[in-house]
Amino acid sequence: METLVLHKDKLKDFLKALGDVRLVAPVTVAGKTQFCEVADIDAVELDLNNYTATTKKVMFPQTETMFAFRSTPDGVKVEEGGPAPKTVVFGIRPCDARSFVTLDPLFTKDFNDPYYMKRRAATVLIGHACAEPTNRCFCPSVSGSPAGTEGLDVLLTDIDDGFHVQVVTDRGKEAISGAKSLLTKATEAHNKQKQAADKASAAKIKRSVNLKKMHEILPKAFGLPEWKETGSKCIGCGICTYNCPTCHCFDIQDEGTPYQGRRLRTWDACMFSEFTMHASGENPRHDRSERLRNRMLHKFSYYPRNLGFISCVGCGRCIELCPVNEDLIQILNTVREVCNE
Amino acid sequence: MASKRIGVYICHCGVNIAQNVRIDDLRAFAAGLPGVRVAQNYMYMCSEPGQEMIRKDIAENRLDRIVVVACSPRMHEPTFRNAMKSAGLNPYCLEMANIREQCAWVHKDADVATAKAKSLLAAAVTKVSLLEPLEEREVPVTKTAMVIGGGIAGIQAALDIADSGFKTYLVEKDASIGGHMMQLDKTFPTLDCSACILTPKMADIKNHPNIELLAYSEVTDVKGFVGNFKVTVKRKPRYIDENICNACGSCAKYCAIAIKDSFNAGLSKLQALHIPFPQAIPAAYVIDPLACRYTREGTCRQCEQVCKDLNAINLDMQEHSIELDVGTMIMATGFEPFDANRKPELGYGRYENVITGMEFERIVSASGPNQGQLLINGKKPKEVVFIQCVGSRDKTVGNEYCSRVCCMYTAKHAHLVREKLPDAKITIFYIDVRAFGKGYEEFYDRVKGEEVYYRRGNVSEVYRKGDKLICRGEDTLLGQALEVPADLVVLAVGLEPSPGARELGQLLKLSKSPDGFFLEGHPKLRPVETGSDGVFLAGCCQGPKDIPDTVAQAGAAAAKAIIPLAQGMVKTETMVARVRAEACRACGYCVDACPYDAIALGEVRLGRATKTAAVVNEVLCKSCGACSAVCLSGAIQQSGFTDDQLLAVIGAIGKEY
Amino acid sequence: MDATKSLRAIAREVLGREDIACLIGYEKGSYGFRAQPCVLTEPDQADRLIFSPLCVHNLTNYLTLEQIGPLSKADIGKGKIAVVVKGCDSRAITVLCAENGIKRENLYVIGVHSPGVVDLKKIERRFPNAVEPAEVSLEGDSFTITCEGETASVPRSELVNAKCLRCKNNVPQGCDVVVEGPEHSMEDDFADIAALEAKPLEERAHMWQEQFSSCIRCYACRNSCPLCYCSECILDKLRPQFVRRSVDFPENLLFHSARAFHLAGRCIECGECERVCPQDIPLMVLNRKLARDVKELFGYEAGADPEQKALFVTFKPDDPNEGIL
Amino acid sequence: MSSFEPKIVAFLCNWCTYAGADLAGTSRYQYPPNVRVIRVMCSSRINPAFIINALLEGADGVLVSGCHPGECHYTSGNYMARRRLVLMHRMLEYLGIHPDRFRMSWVSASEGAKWAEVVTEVTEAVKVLGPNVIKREQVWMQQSL
Repeated sequence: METLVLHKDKLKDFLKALGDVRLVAPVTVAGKTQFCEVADIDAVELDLNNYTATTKKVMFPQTETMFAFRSTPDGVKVEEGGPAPKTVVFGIRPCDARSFVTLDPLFTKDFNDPYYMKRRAATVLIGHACAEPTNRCFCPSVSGSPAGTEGLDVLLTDIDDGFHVQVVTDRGKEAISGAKSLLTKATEAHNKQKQAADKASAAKIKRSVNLKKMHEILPKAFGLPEWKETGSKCIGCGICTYNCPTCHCFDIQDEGTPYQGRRLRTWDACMFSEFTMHASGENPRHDRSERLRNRMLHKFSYYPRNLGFISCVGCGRCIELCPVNEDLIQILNTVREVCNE
Repeated sequence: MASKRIGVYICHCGVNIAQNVRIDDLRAFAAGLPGVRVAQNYMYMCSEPGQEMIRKDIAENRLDRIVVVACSPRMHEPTFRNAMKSAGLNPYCLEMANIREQCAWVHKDADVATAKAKSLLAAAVTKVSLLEPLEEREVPVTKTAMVIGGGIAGIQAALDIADSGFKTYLVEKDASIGGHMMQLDKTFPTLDCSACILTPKMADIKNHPNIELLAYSEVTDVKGFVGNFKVTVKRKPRYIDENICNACGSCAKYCAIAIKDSFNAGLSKLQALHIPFPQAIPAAYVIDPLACRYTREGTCRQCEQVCKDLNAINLDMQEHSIELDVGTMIMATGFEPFDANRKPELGYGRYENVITGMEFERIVSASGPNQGQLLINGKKPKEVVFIQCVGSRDKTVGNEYCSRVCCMYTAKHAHLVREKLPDAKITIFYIDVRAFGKGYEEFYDRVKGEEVYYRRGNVSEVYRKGDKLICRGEDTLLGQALEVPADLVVLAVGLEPSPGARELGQLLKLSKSPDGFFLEGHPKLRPVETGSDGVFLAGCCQGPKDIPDTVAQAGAAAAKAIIPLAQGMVKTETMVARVRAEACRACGYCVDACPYDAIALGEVRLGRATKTAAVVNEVLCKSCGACSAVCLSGAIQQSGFTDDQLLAVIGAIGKEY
Repeated sequence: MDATKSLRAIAREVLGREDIACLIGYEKGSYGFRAQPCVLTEPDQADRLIFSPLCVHNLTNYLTLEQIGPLSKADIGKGKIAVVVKGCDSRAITVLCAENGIKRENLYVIGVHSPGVVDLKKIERRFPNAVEPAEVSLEGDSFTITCEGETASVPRSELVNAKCLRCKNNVPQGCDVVVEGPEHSMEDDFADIAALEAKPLEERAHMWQEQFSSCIRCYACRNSCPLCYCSECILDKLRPQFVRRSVDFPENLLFHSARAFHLAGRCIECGECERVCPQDIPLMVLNRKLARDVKELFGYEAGADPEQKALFVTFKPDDPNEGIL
Repeated sequence: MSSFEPKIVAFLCNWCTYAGADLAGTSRYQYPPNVRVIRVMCSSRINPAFIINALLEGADGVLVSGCHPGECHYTSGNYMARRRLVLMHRMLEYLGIHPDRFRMSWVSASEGAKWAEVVTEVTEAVKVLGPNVIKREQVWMQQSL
């Protein structure tokens, strides 16, 4: 598709030209960079390495009211959420964009999840290639790239005077159509700059993991004593799962009183002991190492076998944020080593 | 959880509720609430037909939860529980919404009161659906009573209980029973000799087969609950075995150490080895260890030598404690006269001819230091002034209350002065004269007729001028300043709670009213009961009283204390704390927080394993819920007030309906 | 490096003993500036141990877990657990023992006089590209940092964890053996707390609303806390449900305030909750506020005295009546 | 502001303040209808989290009232409650919740008039503050976006 160029100075005009949409972009709130609905375009920040918070919540909010109910003299009244607003996510990283590609089959294969789907359909993703991948990034190991376009509608890459704009899909083209006057056609020189930038950033990624046949190795490693040692360090929090762009487990709850309340769904995490707790009091995943093992197997064995994708996009957030240095790369490398594969 | 079948009953309370709350609105609202099968209203739900309505619906509609929307649960909760019980329903599946005291009576606007009633009703329905049936338990009663305090109140109460056939312990802190009444000379208005009417009762105590007198002893700890108290009594060493001593008095002749005679209000001396007063019960001598040369310095032991044959004296006697099981207890700890030093402007302590009413009693008593002669510094006073309300009705000393006896004892004193000194000039300063008892007004009238000058007004100062005291005040009837000279000033000191009773009250978990005296269960309807089941009040520990009122109240307290003993069983608390051992982390917070030592850590079985967890002694638990709030994991929960139930109520009560 | 050497010697001795089941310590991490907790059971593993300013974790957190390294629930209790503690960490043991969370006789406490640990977020911002395991030591008033083949020296104050700048006492209490080093102690002046209190109420409300709204309720603060160890957390339960599963400002406010309150008089200010928070919520600004007030109002200090009863099960009749009508 | 009628949730101990409120009723003292009473046996039953829960569930103000110090039916329950709640009060203010939104009082069984005064004072103060903004339901439907 088209390749265009946006001058640095025109970025704000470009964002304004996206029209009457809900704009979600990185802004600083309470001292932290978050992907949030943007009220003030001046607040948008694009110069950070990577973002702690994932953009998963745009399609799959942490808390979602499915419907609310109220008992009235005329019976119970039920109120459902309306359609998703037209949304543009601006500045999303290629790994995060790619995460939706891996999530799509989950929410559509056996059953079309209306909540995810309505947002997915209403959202355009304008990505921003990573110029400075971090010391825990490993997207190439999971077939990604700091400049990958999978899942994106438009990709911006930093070049000398501004941004190289690669239109990936028709939806992308449509979304930026209002900004036509701000964009110029990319020249060969621009495209070369973009290629150089991609190459440079790819070269900065130092960490890697060999995932060859990992979906077959892991089940064999199920009984290894090493899980106990690695897993017992885990403190059972939800940092890795909640910050993971591809983790997608949820819980459904009714909240309120018998007179009024709502049904909602919230994120849940397989690292919590309650996750598998049975009503009887029995918990089939007895301890933290079994839970950690499950997460590894789910991402690198069960999910790929069932849905065709590794459930990891190599963003490395789980590695960076883990309070006790549980390191997915180290764990998988150890598994391969111990299994002599 | 099977859905509940709730019945809602709205009471009109005549017009009390109905005039401010729209009953029909409320009933329609109730009928629409989740789980409500029946919603009815009636003129008086507490009446027999009202209760019958509930019983009938329980039977016909298989109701399993009842909400009564009426008055305070403090009023009629037992009524409706009984109604439910008789209909075969667990009485604890009841919740009351208090729309009378909290709605109809305090909010005039019917819209507002009805709206509020709806949220109270909705909260009650929410809570009732979460209530669980609870089991009532009974435990056997130790058929023994204890009376603390050996004044006239304690003596009377002990005799009454013992006469009904129950063993009674009478605990007295001093070496003899008798209390303040024993110190009085005459009693108003009949002028009986106080000792003459008291000593026969004291002898009865000594001789009663059902009474065990523990004199010179103090209660130091109380554990348990009604029917099953465990009381620790400290027996102070008297150094003379009261069971052997025949009160011959030979030993006392050899004791050279003099101490103040507290029985004579410190106006005379006696020996460190002494009998408190001649008619003392137990009729035995006692040694004051703070004064005795042997106990202080380790030498002497002369008395022991004197009593060699009888061998009643044992100077090595040690303090020891005994533990007694009792079913009920009566507090009869009496009063302490107001300390006149706290009113320095009246000259007490500074001038020796300013004395208190109690000192006056001893001076005029035939058994007193002067053998009944009214002499001050060896001379007969010519002018005597009485000042009433010293330490009573006086906010400056923190006593707002009337001590109830001072008006009458002052009248009695004036009469005694007149009897002994026909020519003396007698003036009484008063604020009001309260002569409310039988024969009191007549007595007051009589005293007034004996040339006793009643001057209405406070004395602001007593000072010395030459050899006279001058009482300066104001006659508020005449509106003029007044200075009355006196040779003797008698301060009619009021009554204050006995300081030693304070700790005891805490042991027994008794509340105090603002005046510092113990608080009765209800000012009208439970005048001798307390907030602690099985503990009753007699005499001045509940408030100032004269002797007839004290004796009457002691009898009432005895009757109340006998009830559980006669019944033989008492009900224990039902809404007790329960522990879910799985969640308990055995930190022991609840153990420390429980005011009743009802919780301990113990090993409990959980499936096949055992685990250390909190264990509640349901008999000791008093259902305060303190444990439930300090438990971090929510493992311990007060039945009927669980986190789950209270959170649901919070949710329901905060909403608009 | 001396601490590391001493620690290894102690570990070799301790792990050879019959009565010791395992040792919880620190070892080299997987990349960059990370160190990680480890559980050793054999004397020949002793050389894995390290101690450096990268040893940020409070290892006492593991003492109450259902599984410690290779030891399962059934194995724990068969022998003593040796644990490496810094000054702040050691106070957690005092509180845990006082409330029966652990039994002191089941522990072998190895104390280290820590000169201060780094703030990982700060050091990683300064040296963002560290992939190979870096080394950090404290020499005088500066950290010496060896990272990706280069050595740098940075003043201690620039990279040290803020909690170490107000360290009450770096001498661990109640230890069986101590690796000694320089001692320091000071009084927290709570100046930051007072400054926040001095701000208008609306400003504080706004600040906490922003902070708590950003919370994703990953429970890392709770799970990293050595004193949050209930086998069933009341804030997880559905019956009774204090905190709902919705993740939003009201629930998060309730969660964090309830947690802070559960820690009142218990929090020993190791700062783990704040360190691990992926959203950088200043949780210690709340916990320390309570610690200061508890001291001011009730003269009570968490972990100060092994014999003291819990804050909320004791009282004085003359406790302040502040604000009561 | 004048049309705002706050909702005050009050936790009362059975023995003192609940009885005092009953006495206020018996004595026909009129007081603002904004208060909704939840009865507990002792103020020591109040889990501090109830206070915030009440605010989240719709209360604009919360009141906890028990026996005067030294007069607890259970001897020491109110002392324990006081420790917790005084600290809670400080913490809530620190978190930006106005101190008038959560109050404590000691009202004895004989202080019907004081109960009416306390309710009036608390209600008036919350009226001035306006509605509490941390109620749960306010965020519900936003979360369906």
